[in-house]
Amino acid sequence: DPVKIGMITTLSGGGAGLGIDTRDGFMLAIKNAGNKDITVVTEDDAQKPELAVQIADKMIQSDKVDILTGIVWSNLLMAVAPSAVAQGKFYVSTNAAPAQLAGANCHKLYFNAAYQNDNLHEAMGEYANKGFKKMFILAPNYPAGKDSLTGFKRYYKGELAAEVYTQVGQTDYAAEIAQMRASGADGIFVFLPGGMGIAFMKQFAQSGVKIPVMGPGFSFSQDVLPAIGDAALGAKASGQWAPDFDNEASKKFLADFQKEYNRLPSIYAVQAYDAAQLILAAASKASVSDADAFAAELKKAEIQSPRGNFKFNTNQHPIQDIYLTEVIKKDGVLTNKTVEKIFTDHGDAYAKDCKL
Amino acid sequence: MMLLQVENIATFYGSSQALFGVDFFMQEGEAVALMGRNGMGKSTTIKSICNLMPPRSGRIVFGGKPTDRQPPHKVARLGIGLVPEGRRCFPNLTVHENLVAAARPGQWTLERVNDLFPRLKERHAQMARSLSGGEQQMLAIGRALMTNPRLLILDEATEGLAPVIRQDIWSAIRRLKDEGLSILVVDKTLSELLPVADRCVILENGKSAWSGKPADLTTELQDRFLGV
Amino acid sequence: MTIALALEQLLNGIQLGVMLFLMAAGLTLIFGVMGLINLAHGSLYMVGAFACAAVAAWTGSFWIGLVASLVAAAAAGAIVELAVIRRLYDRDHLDQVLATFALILMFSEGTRWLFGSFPLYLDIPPLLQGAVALPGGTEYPVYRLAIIAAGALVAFGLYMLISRTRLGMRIRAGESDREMIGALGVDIRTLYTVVFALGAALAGFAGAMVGAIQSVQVGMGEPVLILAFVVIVIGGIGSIKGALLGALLVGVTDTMGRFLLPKLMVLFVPPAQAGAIGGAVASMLIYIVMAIILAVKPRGLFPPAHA
Amino acid sequence: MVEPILQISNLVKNFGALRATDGVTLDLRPGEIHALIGPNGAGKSTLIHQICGTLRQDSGSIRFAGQDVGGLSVAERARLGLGRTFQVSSIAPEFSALRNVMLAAQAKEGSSFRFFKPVMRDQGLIDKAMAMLERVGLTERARIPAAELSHGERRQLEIAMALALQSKAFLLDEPMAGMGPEGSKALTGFLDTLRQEAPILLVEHDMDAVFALADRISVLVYGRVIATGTVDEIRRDPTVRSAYLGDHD
Amino acid sequence: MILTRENLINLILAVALLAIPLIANAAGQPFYITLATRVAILALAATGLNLALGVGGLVSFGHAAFFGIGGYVAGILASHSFSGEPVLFGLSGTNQMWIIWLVAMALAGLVGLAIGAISLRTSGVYFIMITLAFAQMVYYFAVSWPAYGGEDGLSILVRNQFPGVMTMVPMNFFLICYVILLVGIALFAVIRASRFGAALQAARQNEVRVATVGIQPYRIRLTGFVLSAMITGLAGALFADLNRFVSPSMLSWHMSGELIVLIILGGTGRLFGPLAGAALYVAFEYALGGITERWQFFLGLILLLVVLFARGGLVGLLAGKAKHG
Ligand SMILES: Nc1ncnc2c1ncn2[C@@H]1O[C@H](COP(=O)(O)OP(=O)(O)OP(=O)(O)O)[C@@H](O)[C@H]1O
Ligand SMILES: Nc1ncnc2c1ncn2[C@@H]1O[C@H](COP(=O)(O)OP(=O)(O)OP(=O)(O)O)[C@@H](O)[C@H]1O
Ligand SMILES: [Mg+2]
Ligand SMILES: [Mg+2]
Repeated sequence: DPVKIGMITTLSGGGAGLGIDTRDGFMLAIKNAGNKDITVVTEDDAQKPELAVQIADKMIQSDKVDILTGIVWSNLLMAVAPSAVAQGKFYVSTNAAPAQLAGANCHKLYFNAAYQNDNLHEAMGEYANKGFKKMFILAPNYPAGKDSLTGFKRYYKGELAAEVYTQVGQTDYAAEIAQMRASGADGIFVFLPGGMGIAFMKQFAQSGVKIPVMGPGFSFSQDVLPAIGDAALGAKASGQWAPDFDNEASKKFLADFQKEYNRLPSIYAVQAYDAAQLILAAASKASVSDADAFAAELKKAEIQSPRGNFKFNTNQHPIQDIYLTEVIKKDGVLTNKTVEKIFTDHGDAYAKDCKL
Repeated sequence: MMLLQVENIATFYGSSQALFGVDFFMQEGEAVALMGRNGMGKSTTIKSICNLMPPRSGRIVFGGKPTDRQPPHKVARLGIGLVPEGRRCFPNLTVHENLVAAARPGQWTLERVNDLFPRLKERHAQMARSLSGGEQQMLAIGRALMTNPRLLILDEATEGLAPVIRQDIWSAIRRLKDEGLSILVVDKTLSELLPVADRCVILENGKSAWSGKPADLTTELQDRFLGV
Repeated sequence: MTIALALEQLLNGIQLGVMLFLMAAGLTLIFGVMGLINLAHGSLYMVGAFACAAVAAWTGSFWIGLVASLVAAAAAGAIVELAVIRRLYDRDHLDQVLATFALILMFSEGTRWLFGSFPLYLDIPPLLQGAVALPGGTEYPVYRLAIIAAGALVAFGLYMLISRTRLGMRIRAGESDREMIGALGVDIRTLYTVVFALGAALAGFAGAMVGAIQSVQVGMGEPVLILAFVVIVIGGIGSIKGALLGALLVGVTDTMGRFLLPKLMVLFVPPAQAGAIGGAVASMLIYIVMAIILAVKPRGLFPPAHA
Repeated sequence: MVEPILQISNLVKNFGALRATDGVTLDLRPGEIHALIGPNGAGKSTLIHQICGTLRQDSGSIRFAGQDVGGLSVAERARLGLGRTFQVSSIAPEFSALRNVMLAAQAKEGSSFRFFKPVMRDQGLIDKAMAMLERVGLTERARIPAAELSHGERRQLEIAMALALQSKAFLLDEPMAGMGPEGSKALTGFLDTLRQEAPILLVEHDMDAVFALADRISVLVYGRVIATGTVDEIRRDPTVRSAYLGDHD
Repeated sequence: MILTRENLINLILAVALLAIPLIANAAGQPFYITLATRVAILALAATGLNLALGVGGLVSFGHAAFFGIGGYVAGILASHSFSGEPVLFGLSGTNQMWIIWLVAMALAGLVGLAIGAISLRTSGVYFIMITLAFAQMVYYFAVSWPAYGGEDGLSILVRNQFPGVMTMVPMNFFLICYVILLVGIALFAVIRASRFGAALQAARQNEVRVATVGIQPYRIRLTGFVLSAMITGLAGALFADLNRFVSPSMLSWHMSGELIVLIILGGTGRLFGPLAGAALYVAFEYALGGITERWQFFLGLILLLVVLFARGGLVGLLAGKAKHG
């Protein structure tokens, strides 16, 4: 049966890199499948919630899509997803995964193919237990930032040197770096997405402070690594995937992506690739017009993910393995190397509140 | 030698016409009084000469060169120094800076202007905005002289000036004229204006209505065109 | 909290202030002197950073990149002035807001068109790498000291240009009465193109200098733009001195607020929330300071004599 | 002696080192035109600014209509009945001449906080304003935007606005400036009748007008009143002749 | 009313805004109803700003604050009504639109009073920037205040209710917004033509003159600013109900900028300028977004061409110079 997918993602402005990787990863899977029944319409949300809402309305009302996907940012997702699922449309998230939609407010038609926002931070908390006695943790002062530090603290058992919240969009971190220097911490965990992370890492490298830095995977993902440069070398991060994964699906994905787009994919591309695979898998078994059947097929999640093990939890968020990665330089290119597995079959803390 | 020819110009403010055919000339070294009642187009004529308000038809030739299609600063550089209605000193500059900003090389220098108007020297560091009206008028004249013009145009030369100062200004104008500077002047006080002028041009309703020697400007004509 | 840390933070505040000043300098020049609200100033900052990053990557030299940033931003500024801004001097601020708002959209999207969507790499030149020991024992990045020096130079140069040279006088004269300065034979149009290009070059310079320790990406100019506006308004529009002191005030307030407020909040709220609430207040702090200053001194701290 | 309507005592205003008004004492009595003359920069406009409140005096007092107004705002003084014109015309340029005068008439009536009735349907207000325009001879130009009026016409408009305020006293800063001989003559005649309505403090450099109109003249030099007297007294005063009049007449 | 060219254009605009969703409804294209609703709401917000900016010359770069406050009032009251927890001092939330509107206007007006009281001491560019600063304060407050979603925003699960109307039906909600817009525009017209309006306009043209006829410009402006904030606040509440979502992005300086853009695009100070501007802007955004990924570039280009070559905005272009009586 035909399936119409509406992809709303960020294709212009400062955050466009993430959206473009999302779109490209998604389309790669669609193209590989060669399924004529699947159509995708894509539009740019310019990282503005109001615009995302408008596009969602249009896709639902005019284009009559069955499934929405592609949003990168939590705040845009919160603007679109609850009302979309309330109107009987599926939403399959390729990245944003706010806690609000993972617990009591989970929904039969809402799936998240990426993770739950807290996962990667939890993994770093777990990792920090080995060998770090006093951590300095830092995140921007907004919900995702607070979730991040909460996630970290959920697993980290050591002492906290300080817990600092910075301004959203802050570009200068001298004041925080001075505090790090003075804090006596033996490790630093930062959650600073996008440009904030780039600025922080560059400034940290110049500061002469020599404390190991760690963070969630996307702080050192392929979209930002080239911009940070050598300042990122040695940084530890947690992730569900890295380009050196040694499984067939990952190798194929990597090769296909590089062939198609002539660059290294980031984790956003992988997540979107999997989201597309999930939809394709479900569509081959059930008709999207039968929401219950389609949801059931989606939930079975029979795909070959580059990430390896992948299945859905009761709250329709992933259960997956999470690894420790390290930034290295290989053939002159900065990339992530897998070091060890931190969690096996990790779910999230909110699933127990979900009544699905 | 012919210095300025204004040939049948028509000038508009947007869609409303202010000049309907102004026509006169000036010889080098002449002092011409431009006269007329309120709102007859004196200031507009002056703005047209400086190309601040370019005429829509007709022609203006200064020093043998037509001024149409020239930006105002090019026209000014042909040798026109303007003392505008309302003075328009640069309020945010000091007296000194007002003069220096306008300066172009020539016989008029800061010293000579200061000699002409000692009051300006006293106030050289004061912001022009806080000058009294008379001081501003002196500054506006001094500033125009600093550009070393061939033609000095004064719109309302002595408006708002005390009688003593007015005499100073008129004697300064007379001195400038004696040095050979051409002068086009508008003023309300006929008793002071006419003795300085070589010739008068009278505007009525945006048209040249009369021109001739001051001596020929009879009381009857004065009554008719100027309402004296 | 040690004295050394407090001093280091003070230095950080000053340094942030100087960084803001680099950005604000060009803005206050254009804004104060030409009476033009240029929202696209942040875009010129971005142009500078991208030009520097691209050329530095190509030639391998930050310094050539820095020169390129000046050239590119000045050229962009001159083009913008000739094509757009020139028609706006006689209009009210509103039209300027709209036109330069439109320019932001075009610059951002145009830059992405040229350079792609991912942040660019730009690193500090080897000469200015690393940190030096300060008296008191802490280390401080050399590059940040270099920024302070650059800011001081720019401040001095601009001040001299505007207040002491005939060019400066004519520019200021044109600000109050463009028609009149033209009637005195000064080619104010060309003059303004030059000033705009100069302001743009300053923005480009700031973009390149600051870009080396931040993220060179589309949209990077916007947060700084707002801060730069805050700076020049606090300082008094059109005043170079005001911009410098305003920038230092904003820099120090912001840094100290971020540093001290969370500690202060511990006295009032549970420690778990102190960080977040302190951070929240800190992010509003400079705006609060600005509102207080303008409420007391509506024309900023150092209104230029003419405003 | 009648009680003065405006009484200024010992007014001082400094601009930095410059003392622009230096202990000025002056009054304005009902029915009179009191002319204030003096060289350029003597402090006449500064004095007017202080009386109407756009500048605050450094010391001294201003009593108007039996009340100390030294601490009131410009608008409050205007509502008490201080009407003024400016040395450089000050009008609302986009409004027509009529609407400019209507603004003054509306202010006189009190409330500007009426949000519903359209002013241009307010025939009472329009009639009042037209009457004022007629008195200054601007009837023909009533619907022209003020920006398009010539210099002289704007001066007339300013006077019409002051009239519409039905002020108890007028402060006129060089109303003749920019008027042609004809306009000056007309205005002189007009002010002559106006003094019956309210006394006038007249700053003017047009000596013909001053001598024709003034009941009393005060001469301000360097911020000080150096002489006060009738037209004849002032004309004959040798210091006034040298400081101000020159060889006028 | 005389049928001048401008009045004719206004009439056409008003009818077109009503006709488009009616046709779309008949043609089974409900999305265009949503789009028209968006136009109506943005036009209302801009009409509010137009009172301060177009009539009073108060270029507020912070009206997003009022827009967002209106939005948050709708969101917060609705969420409390849903959860049953009291908002403050035992007052409960509500999902009744008209109560929400009143509260939104009252709160926006109060905040407008506070912001205006301080900002109006300044003028010109300082005013532009201080209003921006206040809006930024509100913005950062909303971003970092956790109770109502912070940066993630706040969803309104079910659109609020209006007695006797099924608000979930797009056409009904459009009609509500359309009527409010017309009332807002009418109010704008009445105020502009009133004595107060005359004083406000005069204060824009010549502040000293207004003071010397005995009117306090500060009070006039403050009143104008508060009225303006209230109208924009009301629009914010409607906007939240349209999207069934509020977030700090309603409070961002981009939003303030967009409101200004709408006004200039349509024609500053013009009665129907905001509507013309909003219609044009939304149409551009929608049409260009469908054509190219680089749509922001072309949107910028079009805006630029409008400022440079269509002085007086769309209405000015079609109707000629404004008359001021
Ligand atoms: N900016 C303007 N816009 C429209 N019309 C104007 C403008 N300035 C002047 N006018 C009109 O042009 C005509 C001529 O005005 P102009 O100022 O040249 O007269 P004038 O002879 O200088 O008068 P005055 O002696 O009062 O200065 C007048 O009718 C006036 O109303
Ligand atoms: N704001 C100010 N700052 C400094 N000096 C000022 C200021 N305002 C006025 N002055 C000075 O005060 C003196 C008096 O000025 P004022 O304008 O009162 O003179 P006036 O008597 O009205 O002269 P005129 O007849 O020329 O208009 C002048 O020397 C002037 O330069
Ligand atoms: Mg004139
Ligand atoms: Mg005076």
